[in-house]
Amino acid sequence: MNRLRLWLLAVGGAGLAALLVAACLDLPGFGGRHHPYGDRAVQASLARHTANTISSVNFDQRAYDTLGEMSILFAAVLGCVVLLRQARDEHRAPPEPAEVARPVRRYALLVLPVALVTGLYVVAHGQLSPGGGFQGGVVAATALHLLYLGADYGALERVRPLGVYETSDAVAVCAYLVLGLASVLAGTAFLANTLLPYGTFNTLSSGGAVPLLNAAVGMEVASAVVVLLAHFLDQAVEIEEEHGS
Amino acid sequence: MADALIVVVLLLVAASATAAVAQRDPARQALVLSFLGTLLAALFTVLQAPDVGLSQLAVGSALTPLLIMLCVRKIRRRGRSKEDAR
Amino acid sequence: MTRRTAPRAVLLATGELLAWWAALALLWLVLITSVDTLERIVGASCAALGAILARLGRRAVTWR
Amino acid sequence: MNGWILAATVALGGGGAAALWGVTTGPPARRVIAQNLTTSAFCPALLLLAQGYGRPAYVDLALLLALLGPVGTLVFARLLSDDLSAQDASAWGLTWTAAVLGAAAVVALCVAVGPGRAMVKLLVIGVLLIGGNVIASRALAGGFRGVRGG
Repeated sequence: MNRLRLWLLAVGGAGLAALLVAACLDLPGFGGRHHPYGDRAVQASLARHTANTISSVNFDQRAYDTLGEMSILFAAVLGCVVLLRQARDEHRAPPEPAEVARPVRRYALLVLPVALVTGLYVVAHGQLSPGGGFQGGVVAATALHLLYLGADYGALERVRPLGVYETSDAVAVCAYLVLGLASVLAGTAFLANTLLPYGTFNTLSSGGAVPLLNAAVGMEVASAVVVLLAHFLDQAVEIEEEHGS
Repeated sequence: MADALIVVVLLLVAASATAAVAQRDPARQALVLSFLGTLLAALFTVLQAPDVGLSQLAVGSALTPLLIMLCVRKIRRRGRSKEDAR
Repeated sequence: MTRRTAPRAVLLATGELLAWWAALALLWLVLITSVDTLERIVGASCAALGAILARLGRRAVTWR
Repeated sequence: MNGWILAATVALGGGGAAALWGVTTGPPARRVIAQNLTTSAFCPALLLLAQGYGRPAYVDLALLLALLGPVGTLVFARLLSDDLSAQDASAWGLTWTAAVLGAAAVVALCVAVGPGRAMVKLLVIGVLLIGGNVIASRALAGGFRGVRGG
Protein backbone atom coordinates (compact mmCIF):
# COMPACT_ATOMS: atom_id res chain seq x y z
CA MET A 1 0.00 0.00 0.00
CA ASN A 2 2.80 2.38 0.95
CA ARG A 3 4.71 1.55 -2.23
CA LEU A 4 1.60 2.22 -4.28
CA ARG A 5 1.26 5.62 -2.66
CA LEU A 6 4.89 6.45 -3.41
CA TRP A 7 4.42 5.39 -7.03
CA LEU A 8 1.32 7.53 -7.31
CA LEU A 9 3.26 10.49 -5.90
CA ALA A 10 6.16 9.87 -8.29
CA VAL A 11 3.89 9.66 -11.34
CA GLY A 12 1.95 12.77 -10.33
CA GLY A 13 5.12 14.71 -9.56
CA ALA A 14 6.73 13.72 -12.85
CA GLY A 15 3.61 14.75 -14.76
CA LEU A 16 3.51 18.12 -12.98
CA ALA A 17 7.22 18.68 -13.61
CA ALA A 18 6.81 17.87 -17.32
CA LEU A 19 3.87 20.27 -17.64
CA LEU A 20 5.74 23.04 -15.80
CA VAL A 21 8.82 22.64 -18.01
CA ALA A 22 6.64 22.69 -21.12
CA ALA A 23 4.91 25.84 -19.86
CA CYS A 24 8.24 27.52 -19.02
CA LEU A 25 9.57 26.86 -22.52
CA ASP A 26 6.59 28.70 -23.96
CA LEU A 27 6.84 31.79 -21.71
CA PRO A 28 7.32 35.23 -23.26
CA GLY A 29 10.76 36.80 -22.69
CA PHE A 30 11.57 38.29 -19.28
CA GLY A 31 10.59 41.93 -18.71
CA GLY A 32 9.16 42.84 -22.13
CA ARG A 33 7.64 46.28 -22.63
CA HIS A 34 4.43 45.00 -24.23
CA HIS A 35 1.96 42.34 -23.28
CA PRO A 36 -1.35 41.69 -25.01
CA TYR A 37 -3.36 41.77 -21.78
CA GLY A 38 -1.39 44.64 -20.26
CA ASP A 39 -1.85 46.90 -23.29
CA ARG A 40 -5.62 46.31 -23.30
CA ALA A 41 -5.93 46.86 -19.54
CA VAL A 42 -4.05 50.16 -19.74
CA GLN A 43 -6.24 51.29 -22.63
CA ALA A 44 -9.45 50.42 -20.77
CA SER A 45 -8.31 52.16 -17.57
CA LEU A 46 -7.30 55.33 -19.44
CA ALA A 47 -10.70 55.36 -21.19
CA ARG A 48 -12.31 55.51 -17.72
CA HIS A 49 -9.92 58.16 -16.38
CA THR A 50 -8.31 55.86 -13.81
CA ALA A 51 -4.62 56.74 -13.37
CA ASN A 52 -3.68 53.53 -11.51
CA THR A 53 -4.29 50.66 -13.93
CA ILE A 54 -4.09 48.05 -11.15
CA SER A 55 -6.99 49.75 -9.36
CA SER A 56 -8.93 49.81 -12.62
CA VAL A 57 -8.36 46.06 -13.06
CA ASN A 58 -9.31 45.32 -9.44
CA PHE A 59 -12.36 47.52 -9.05
CA ASP A 60 -13.63 48.10 -12.57
CA GLN A 61 -12.63 45.48 -15.12
CA ARG A 62 -12.64 42.63 -12.61
CA ALA A 63 -14.69 44.06 -9.77
CA TYR A 64 -16.53 40.74 -9.57
CA ASP A 65 -13.27 38.94 -8.61
CA THR A 66 -12.70 41.48 -5.86
CA LEU A 67 -16.17 40.75 -4.49
CA GLY A 68 -15.10 37.11 -4.23
CA GLU A 69 -11.85 38.01 -2.47
CA MET A 70 -13.72 40.26 -0.10
CA SER A 71 -16.17 37.52 0.86
CA ILE A 72 -13.26 35.10 1.35
CA LEU A 73 -11.73 37.49 3.89
CA PHE A 74 -15.14 37.97 5.54
CA ALA A 75 -15.72 34.23 5.79
CA ALA A 76 -12.18 33.59 7.03
CA VAL A 77 -12.53 36.14 9.81
CA LEU A 78 -15.95 34.74 10.70
CA GLY A 79 -14.41 31.26 10.94
CA CYS A 80 -11.65 32.56 13.23
CA VAL A 81 -14.20 34.30 15.45
CA VAL A 82 -16.12 31.04 15.85
CA LEU A 83 -12.99 28.96 16.51
CA LEU A 84 -11.43 31.42 18.96
CA ARG A 85 -14.56 32.10 21.03
CA GLN A 86 -14.45 31.67 24.77
CA ALA A 87 -15.24 28.02 25.53
CA ARG A 88 -17.26 26.84 28.52
CA ASP A 89 -14.23 25.62 30.48
CA GLU A 90 -12.34 28.89 30.05
CA HIS A 91 -12.52 32.10 32.01
CA ARG A 92 -11.40 35.65 31.42
CA ALA A 93 -8.71 37.23 33.57
CA PRO A 94 -8.44 41.02 33.28
CA PRO A 95 -5.19 41.97 31.49
CA GLU A 96 -2.38 43.08 33.75
CA PRO A 97 -1.34 46.72 33.35
CA ALA A 98 2.15 47.00 31.91
CA GLU A 99 4.91 49.51 32.59
CA VAL A 100 6.38 50.40 29.21
CA ALA A 101 9.40 52.71 28.94
CA ARG A 102 8.27 56.30 28.48
CA PRO A 103 9.81 57.01 25.01
CA VAL A 104 8.18 53.88 23.58
CA ARG A 105 4.79 54.86 25.02
CA ARG A 106 5.06 58.39 23.63
CA TYR A 107 6.16 57.07 20.24
CA ALA A 108 3.10 54.82 20.11
CA LEU A 109 0.75 57.70 20.99
CA LEU A 110 2.32 60.02 18.39
CA VAL A 111 2.55 57.52 15.54
CA LEU A 112 -0.97 56.12 16.07
CA PRO A 113 -2.83 59.08 14.41
CA VAL A 114 -0.08 59.55 11.80
CA ALA A 115 -0.35 55.92 10.72
CA LEU A 116 -4.16 56.12 10.70
CA VAL A 117 -4.16 59.19 8.42
CA THR A 118 -1.55 57.56 6.17
CA GLY A 119 -3.74 54.48 5.88
CA LEU A 120 -6.76 56.61 4.97
CA TYR A 121 -4.60 58.45 2.42
CA VAL A 122 -3.62 55.14 0.81
CA VAL A 123 -7.30 54.10 0.66
CA ALA A 124 -8.51 57.42 -0.76
CA HIS A 125 -5.78 57.61 -3.43
CA GLY A 126 -6.09 54.02 -4.62
CA GLN A 127 -7.18 55.12 -8.09
CA LEU A 128 -4.29 57.61 -8.44
CA SER A 129 -1.16 56.09 -6.91
CA PRO A 130 -0.09 52.60 -5.81
CA GLY A 131 -2.27 51.38 -2.98
CA GLY A 132 -5.97 50.92 -2.42
CA GLY A 133 -8.52 49.60 0.00
CA PHE A 134 -6.66 46.49 1.13
CA GLN A 135 -3.28 48.11 1.77
CA GLY A 136 -4.67 51.21 3.46
CA GLY A 137 -7.14 49.22 5.54
CA VAL A 138 -4.39 46.99 6.93
CA VAL A 139 -2.26 50.05 7.80
CA ALA A 140 -5.16 51.77 9.59
CA ALA A 141 -5.95 48.61 11.56
CA THR A 142 -2.29 48.10 12.48
CA ALA A 143 -2.14 51.70 13.72
CA LEU A 144 -4.81 50.96 16.33
CA HIS A 145 -2.73 48.12 17.78
CA LEU A 146 0.09 50.50 18.61
CA LEU A 147 -1.94 51.08 21.78
CA TYR A 148 -1.42 47.43 22.77
CA LEU A 149 2.29 47.54 21.90
CA GLY A 150 2.94 50.91 23.53
CA ALA A 151 0.75 50.50 26.61
CA ASP A 152 -1.36 47.47 27.49
CA TYR A 153 -4.35 45.53 26.25
CA GLY A 154 -6.72 47.37 28.57
CA ALA A 155 -5.92 50.67 26.85
CA LEU A 156 -6.65 49.14 23.44
CA GLU A 157 -9.94 47.69 24.70
CA ARG A 158 -11.09 51.13 25.91
CA VAL A 159 -10.83 52.71 22.44
CA ARG A 160 -12.02 49.63 20.55
CA PRO A 161 -15.73 48.87 20.90
CA LEU A 162 -15.68 45.51 19.13
CA GLY A 163 -19.36 45.57 18.19
CA VAL A 164 -18.85 48.70 16.12
CA TYR A 165 -16.08 47.04 14.10
CA GLU A 166 -18.09 43.84 13.61
CA THR A 167 -21.01 45.91 12.33
CA SER A 168 -18.90 48.08 10.04
CA ASP A 169 -17.31 44.94 8.59
CA ALA A 170 -20.73 43.68 7.55
CA VAL A 171 -21.91 47.14 6.44
CA ALA A 172 -18.87 47.52 4.17
CA VAL A 173 -19.53 44.17 2.44
CA CYS A 174 -23.16 45.23 1.97
CA ALA A 175 -22.06 48.60 0.56
CA TYR A 176 -19.98 46.82 -2.08
CA LEU A 177 -22.97 44.67 -3.03
CA VAL A 178 -25.30 47.69 -3.11
CA LEU A 179 -22.92 49.56 -5.41
CA GLY A 180 -22.96 46.53 -7.71
CA LEU A 181 -26.75 46.22 -7.62
CA ALA A 182 -27.16 49.93 -8.32
CA SER A 183 -25.77 49.41 -11.80
CA VAL A 184 -28.15 46.49 -12.31
CA LEU A 185 -31.07 48.76 -11.39
CA ALA A 186 -29.72 51.33 -13.85
CA GLY A 187 -30.02 48.74 -16.58
CA THR A 188 -26.42 47.57 -17.05
CA ALA A 189 -24.48 44.57 -15.77
CA PHE A 190 -23.66 43.83 -12.10
CA LEU A 191 -20.74 46.04 -10.94
CA ALA A 192 -20.38 47.65 -14.38
CA ASN A 193 -18.70 51.02 -13.92
CA THR A 194 -21.07 53.07 -16.06
CA LEU A 195 -23.24 54.80 -13.48
CA LEU A 196 -21.06 57.63 -12.19
CA PRO A 197 -19.25 60.32 -14.23
CA TYR A 198 -15.59 59.48 -14.84
CA GLY A 199 -14.34 62.91 -13.69
CA THR A 200 -11.09 64.68 -14.50
CA PHE A 201 -8.05 62.42 -14.99
CA ASN A 202 -5.69 62.29 -11.97
CA THR A 203 -8.02 63.88 -9.42
CA LEU A 204 -9.66 62.32 -6.38
CA SER A 205 -13.08 62.11 -8.06
CA SER A 206 -11.86 60.30 -11.20
CA GLY A 207 -12.61 56.69 -12.11
CA GLY A 208 -16.39 56.53 -11.60
CA ALA A 209 -17.24 53.93 -8.95
CA VAL A 210 -13.60 52.90 -8.34
CA PRO A 211 -12.99 55.26 -5.36
CA LEU A 212 -16.27 54.21 -3.72
CA LEU A 213 -15.54 50.49 -4.10
CA ASN A 214 -12.04 51.20 -2.79
CA ALA A 215 -13.48 52.89 0.29
CA ALA A 216 -15.84 49.95 0.91
CA VAL A 217 -12.98 47.46 0.68
CA GLY A 218 -10.81 49.66 2.92
CA MET A 219 -13.50 49.77 5.60
CA GLU A 220 -14.09 46.01 5.33
CA VAL A 221 -10.40 45.12 5.59
CA ALA A 222 -9.69 47.51 8.45
CA SER A 223 -12.65 46.21 10.52
CA ALA A 224 -11.91 42.59 9.64
CA VAL A 225 -8.27 42.90 10.75
CA VAL A 226 -9.29 44.62 14.00
CA VAL A 227 -11.86 41.88 14.76
CA LEU A 228 -9.38 39.12 13.87
CA LEU A 229 -6.60 40.57 16.02
CA ALA A 230 -9.08 41.19 18.85
CA HIS A 231 -9.84 37.48 19.09
CA PHE A 232 -6.16 36.53 18.85
CA LEU A 233 -5.35 39.07 21.59
CA ASP A 234 -8.22 37.81 23.76
CA GLN A 235 -6.84 34.30 23.52
CA ALA A 236 -3.23 35.33 24.09
CA VAL A 237 -3.78 37.80 26.92
CA GLU A 238 -7.15 37.32 28.62
CA ILE A 239 -8.67 33.88 28.22
CA GLU A 240 -7.33 31.17 30.51
CA GLU A 241 -8.26 27.53 30.90
CA GLU A 242 -9.78 26.47 34.18
CA HIS A 243 -7.24 24.65 36.32
CA GLY A 244 -7.77 20.96 36.94
CA SER A 245 -10.43 20.54 34.27
CA MET B 1 23.50 45.36 -16.32
CA ALA B 2 20.11 46.73 -15.34
CA ASP B 3 19.12 43.19 -14.35
CA ALA B 4 21.84 43.05 -11.68
CA LEU B 5 19.47 44.49 -9.09
CA ILE B 6 16.80 41.90 -9.90
CA VAL B 7 19.36 39.08 -9.61
CA VAL B 8 20.64 40.38 -6.24
CA VAL B 9 17.13 40.63 -4.77
CA LEU B 10 16.03 37.25 -6.17
CA LEU B 11 19.10 35.55 -4.65
CA LEU B 12 18.36 37.16 -1.28
CA VAL B 13 14.71 36.02 -1.47
CA ALA B 14 15.78 32.46 -2.24
CA ALA B 15 18.30 32.46 0.63
CA SER B 16 15.94 33.95 3.23
CA ALA B 17 12.99 31.74 2.23
CA THR B 18 15.21 28.67 2.66
CA ALA B 19 16.44 30.03 5.99
CA ALA B 20 12.85 30.60 7.17
CA VAL B 21 11.98 26.97 6.43
CA ALA B 22 15.19 25.70 8.10
CA GLN B 23 14.49 27.38 11.46
CA ARG B 24 12.95 25.07 14.06
CA ASP B 25 11.60 27.50 16.68
CA PRO B 26 8.39 29.33 15.59
CA ALA B 27 9.47 32.61 17.21
CA ARG B 28 12.73 32.59 15.25
CA GLN B 29 10.81 31.59 12.14
CA ALA B 30 8.61 34.66 12.62
CA LEU B 31 11.72 36.87 12.73
CA VAL B 32 13.04 35.49 9.44
CA LEU B 33 9.52 35.69 8.00
CA SER B 34 9.24 39.39 8.79
CA PHE B 35 12.62 39.95 7.08
CA LEU B 36 11.38 37.94 4.09
CA GLY B 37 8.18 40.01 3.97
CA THR B 38 10.08 43.28 3.71
CA LEU B 39 12.46 41.78 1.16
CA LEU B 40 9.55 40.58 -0.99
CA ALA B 41 8.16 44.14 -0.98
CA ALA B 42 11.53 45.31 -2.34
CA LEU B 43 11.44 42.54 -4.99
CA PHE B 44 7.98 43.60 -6.17
CA THR B 45 9.15 47.22 -6.37
CA VAL B 46 12.17 46.19 -8.42
CA LEU B 47 9.85 44.25 -10.75
CA GLN B 48 7.69 47.42 -11.13
CA ALA B 49 4.69 46.12 -9.18
CA PRO B 50 4.34 48.68 -6.37
CA ASP B 51 0.70 47.76 -5.63
CA VAL B 52 1.63 44.19 -4.76
CA GLY B 53 4.66 45.51 -2.90
CA LEU B 54 2.46 47.72 -0.75
CA SER B 55 0.16 44.78 0.08
CA GLN B 56 3.15 42.65 1.04
CA LEU B 57 4.60 45.47 3.13
CA ALA B 58 1.32 46.13 4.96
CA VAL B 59 0.76 42.47 5.79
CA GLY B 60 4.31 41.17 6.16
CA SER B 61 6.05 43.80 8.25
CA ALA B 62 3.81 44.02 11.31
CA LEU B 63 0.55 42.05 10.97
CA THR B 64 1.86 38.52 10.27
CA PRO B 65 4.57 38.72 12.98
CA LEU B 66 1.93 39.94 15.46
CA LEU B 67 -0.44 37.03 14.65
CA ILE B 68 2.35 34.43 14.88
CA MET B 69 3.84 35.83 18.07
CA LEU B 70 0.39 35.99 19.74
CA CYS B 71 -0.09 32.29 18.92
CA VAL B 72 3.37 31.51 20.33
CA ARG B 73 2.54 33.43 23.52
CA LYS B 74 -0.77 31.58 23.95
CA ILE B 75 0.88 28.18 23.57
CA ARG B 76 3.73 29.06 25.95
CA ARG B 77 1.28 30.40 28.54
CA ARG B 78 -0.81 27.28 28.27
CA GLY B 79 2.23 25.10 28.86
CA ARG B 80 3.16 27.20 31.89
CA SER B 81 -0.31 27.02 33.47
CA LYS B 82 -0.43 23.25 32.93
CA GLU B 83 2.86 22.95 34.83
CA ASP B 84 1.47 25.11 37.62
CA ALA B 85 -1.64 22.98 37.90
CA ARG B 86 0.42 19.84 38.35
CA MET C 1 -28.32 68.16 39.33
CA THR C 2 -26.01 67.88 36.37
CA ARG C 3 -22.29 67.73 36.80
CA ARG C 4 -20.67 70.55 34.91
CA THR C 5 -17.26 70.18 33.44
CA ALA C 6 -14.83 72.93 34.28
CA PRO C 7 -14.43 75.41 31.39
CA ARG C 8 -10.68 74.95 31.66
CA ALA C 9 -10.94 71.23 30.88
CA VAL C 10 -13.19 71.91 27.88
CA LEU C 11 -10.72 74.49 26.61
CA LEU C 12 -7.80 72.10 27.02
CA ALA C 13 -9.64 69.29 25.22
CA THR C 14 -10.60 71.58 22.34
CA GLY C 15 -7.04 72.85 22.07
CA GLU C 16 -5.64 69.32 21.96
CA LEU C 17 -8.13 68.24 19.29
CA LEU C 18 -7.49 71.36 17.20
CA ALA C 19 -3.72 70.97 17.42
CA TRP C 20 -3.91 67.34 16.29
CA TRP C 21 -6.38 68.23 13.53
CA ALA C 22 -4.12 70.99 12.18
CA ALA C 23 -1.03 68.77 12.28
CA LEU C 24 -2.79 65.87 10.55
CA ALA C 25 -4.41 68.10 7.91
CA LEU C 26 -0.93 69.48 7.18
CA LEU C 27 0.37 65.90 6.88
CA TRP C 28 -2.41 65.14 4.38
CA LEU C 29 -1.45 68.19 2.31
CA VAL C 30 2.17 66.97 2.28
CA LEU C 31 1.21 63.46 1.14
CA ILE C 32 -0.99 64.44 -1.82
CA THR C 33 0.27 65.77 -5.15
CA SER C 34 -2.49 68.07 -6.44
CA VAL C 35 -4.88 70.11 -4.29
CA ASP C 36 -8.58 70.69 -5.10
CA THR C 37 -11.77 71.20 -3.12
CA LEU C 38 -12.73 67.54 -2.77
CA GLU C 39 -9.18 66.72 -1.69
CA ARG C 40 -9.41 69.38 1.03
CA ILE C 41 -12.77 68.05 2.29
CA VAL C 42 -11.59 64.43 2.42
CA GLY C 43 -8.32 65.47 4.05
CA ALA C 44 -10.07 67.56 6.69
CA SER C 45 -12.45 64.73 7.63
CA CYS C 46 -9.66 62.13 7.79
CA ALA C 47 -7.60 64.51 9.95
CA ALA C 48 -10.62 64.97 12.25
CA LEU C 49 -10.93 61.18 12.63
CA GLY C 50 -7.22 60.97 13.43
CA ALA C 51 -7.46 63.79 15.98
CA ILE C 52 -10.34 62.11 17.81
CA LEU C 53 -8.47 58.81 17.92
CA ALA C 54 -5.29 60.55 19.11
CA ARG C 55 -7.15 62.08 22.06
CA LEU C 56 -9.00 58.83 22.86
CA GLY C 57 -5.70 56.95 22.79
CA ARG C 58 -3.92 59.43 25.05
CA ARG C 59 -6.78 59.35 27.56
CA ALA C 60 -6.89 55.55 27.52
CA VAL C 61 -3.19 55.28 28.28
CA THR C 62 -2.94 57.87 31.06
CA TRP C 63 -6.27 56.85 32.52
CA ARG C 64 -4.92 54.57 35.23
CA MET D 1 21.15 51.83 -14.67
CA ASN D 2 21.86 55.18 -13.02
CA GLY D 3 23.64 56.15 -9.82
CA TRP D 4 20.47 56.02 -7.72
CA ILE D 5 19.71 52.43 -8.71
CA LEU D 6 23.35 51.49 -8.13
CA ALA D 7 23.17 52.95 -4.63
CA ALA D 8 19.89 51.07 -4.04
CA THR D 9 21.55 47.84 -5.23
CA VAL D 10 24.37 48.33 -2.72
CA ALA D 11 21.90 49.10 0.09
CA LEU D 12 19.64 46.14 -0.74
CA GLY D 13 22.48 43.68 -1.37
CA GLY D 14 24.80 44.71 1.45
CA GLY D 15 22.18 45.59 4.06
CA GLY D 16 19.99 42.65 3.08
CA ALA D 17 22.83 40.10 3.26
CA ALA D 18 24.05 41.46 6.60
CA ALA D 19 20.53 41.51 8.07
CA LEU D 20 19.82 37.99 6.77
CA TRP D 21 23.02 36.72 8.40
CA GLY D 22 22.10 38.40 11.67
CA VAL D 23 18.47 37.28 11.67
CA THR D 24 19.21 33.58 11.04
CA THR D 25 22.13 32.99 13.42
CA GLY D 26 23.08 33.68 17.01
CA PRO D 27 21.08 34.35 20.19
CA PRO D 28 17.57 35.92 20.08
CA ALA D 29 18.87 39.37 21.02
CA ARG D 30 21.09 39.52 17.94
CA ARG D 31 18.29 38.31 15.69
CA VAL D 32 15.89 40.99 16.86
CA ILE D 33 18.53 43.70 16.37
CA ALA D 34 19.10 42.47 12.82
CA GLN D 35 15.32 42.51 12.21
CA ASN D 36 15.26 46.15 13.33
CA LEU D 37 18.16 47.05 11.01
CA THR D 38 16.23 45.55 8.06
CA THR D 39 13.95 48.60 8.13
CA SER D 40 16.83 51.08 8.19
CA ALA D 41 18.53 49.35 5.25
CA PHE D 42 15.46 48.81 3.04
CA CYS D 43 13.60 52.08 3.56
CA PRO D 44 16.40 54.29 2.09
CA ALA D 45 16.79 51.70 -0.68
CA LEU D 46 13.11 52.07 -1.61
CA LEU D 47 13.49 55.87 -1.64
CA LEU D 48 16.55 55.59 -3.90
CA LEU D 49 14.64 53.23 -6.21
CA ALA D 50 11.75 55.70 -6.51
CA GLN D 51 14.21 58.39 -7.56
CA GLY D 52 16.15 56.03 -9.85
CA TYR D 53 13.02 54.89 -11.72
CA GLY D 54 11.74 58.47 -11.85
CA ARG D 55 8.42 57.51 -10.24
CA PRO D 56 7.52 59.74 -7.26
CA ALA D 57 4.51 57.53 -6.45
CA TYR D 58 6.86 54.71 -5.33
CA VAL D 59 7.80 56.89 -2.33
CA ASP D 60 4.59 55.63 -0.64
CA LEU D 61 6.27 52.23 -0.15
CA ALA D 62 9.09 53.82 1.82
CA LEU D 63 6.55 55.82 3.83
CA LEU D 64 4.66 52.67 4.85
CA LEU D 65 7.89 50.84 5.67
CA ALA D 66 9.09 53.74 7.83
CA LEU D 67 5.76 53.58 9.71
CA LEU D 68 5.27 49.82 9.98
CA GLY D 69 8.85 48.53 10.23
CA PRO D 70 9.41 49.86 13.77
CA VAL D 71 5.94 48.55 14.71
CA GLY D 72 7.07 45.08 13.65
CA THR D 73 10.16 45.40 15.84
CA LEU D 74 7.99 46.53 18.77
CA VAL D 75 5.93 43.34 18.31
CA PHE D 76 9.03 41.21 18.79
CA ALA D 77 10.40 43.42 21.58
CA ARG D 78 7.14 43.06 23.49
CA LEU D 79 6.26 39.42 22.90
CA LEU D 80 9.84 38.15 23.26
CA SER D 81 10.57 40.35 26.30
CA ASP D 82 11.08 37.26 28.51
CA ASP D 83 13.86 35.98 26.23
CA LEU D 84 15.37 39.42 25.73
CA SER D 85 15.48 40.44 29.40
CA ALA D 86 18.12 37.76 30.08
CA GLN D 87 20.59 39.28 27.62
CA ASP D 88 21.72 42.69 26.52
CA ALA D 89 19.89 43.58 23.31
CA SER D 90 21.25 47.09 22.84
CA ALA D 91 23.25 48.01 19.74
CA TRP D 92 23.49 51.78 19.85
CA GLY D 93 26.58 51.99 17.60
CA LEU D 94 24.78 50.12 14.82
CA THR D 95 21.55 52.05 15.35
CA TRP D 96 23.19 55.46 15.04
CA THR D 97 25.31 54.35 12.05
CA ALA D 98 22.11 53.23 10.28
CA ALA D 99 20.41 56.49 11.26
CA VAL D 100 23.27 58.56 9.79
CA LEU D 101 23.23 56.52 6.57
CA GLY D 102 19.45 56.93 6.27
CA ALA D 103 19.73 60.67 6.90
CA ALA D 104 22.47 60.94 4.24
CA ALA D 105 20.24 59.19 1.69
CA VAL D 106 17.27 61.43 2.51
CA VAL D 107 19.40 64.60 2.29
CA ALA D 108 20.88 63.54 -1.07
CA LEU D 109 17.36 62.86 -2.40
CA CYS D 110 16.12 66.21 -1.06
CA VAL D 111 18.91 67.98 -2.96
CA ALA D 112 18.00 66.08 -6.12
CA VAL D 113 14.25 66.74 -5.78
CA GLY D 114 14.52 70.45 -4.97
CA PRO D 115 12.23 72.47 -2.70
CA GLY D 116 8.53 71.67 -2.79
CA ARG D 117 5.89 69.24 -1.54
CA ALA D 118 7.94 66.19 -2.52
CA MET D 119 10.88 67.38 -0.42
CA VAL D 120 8.71 67.85 2.67
CA LYS D 121 7.33 64.34 2.14
CA LEU D 122 10.88 62.97 1.98
CA LEU D 123 11.77 64.80 5.20
CA VAL D 124 8.66 63.38 6.93
CA ILE D 125 9.70 59.88 5.86
CA GLY D 126 13.23 60.52 7.11
CA VAL D 127 12.01 61.69 10.52
CA LEU D 128 9.63 58.72 10.84
CA LEU D 129 12.38 56.28 9.81
CA ILE D 130 15.11 57.55 12.12
CA GLY D 131 12.75 58.21 15.05
CA GLY D 132 11.16 54.79 14.64
CA ASN D 133 14.48 53.00 14.55
CA VAL D 134 15.88 54.78 17.59
CA ILE D 135 12.68 54.08 19.56
CA ALA D 136 12.68 50.43 18.43
CA SER D 137 16.29 50.11 19.62
CA ARG D 138 15.29 51.67 22.93
CA ALA D 139 12.43 49.15 23.20
CA LEU D 140 14.85 46.28 22.57
CA ALA D 141 17.25 47.61 25.20
CA GLY D 142 14.85 46.93 28.06
CA GLY D 143 11.86 49.05 27.04
CA PHE D 144 9.45 46.30 28.05
CA ARG D 145 11.09 45.28 31.36
CA GLY D 146 7.91 46.06 33.28
CA VAL D 147 5.71 43.87 31.07
CA ARG D 148 4.72 40.55 32.61
CA GLY D 149 1.49 38.91 31.55
CA GLY D 150 -0.06 41.54 29.27
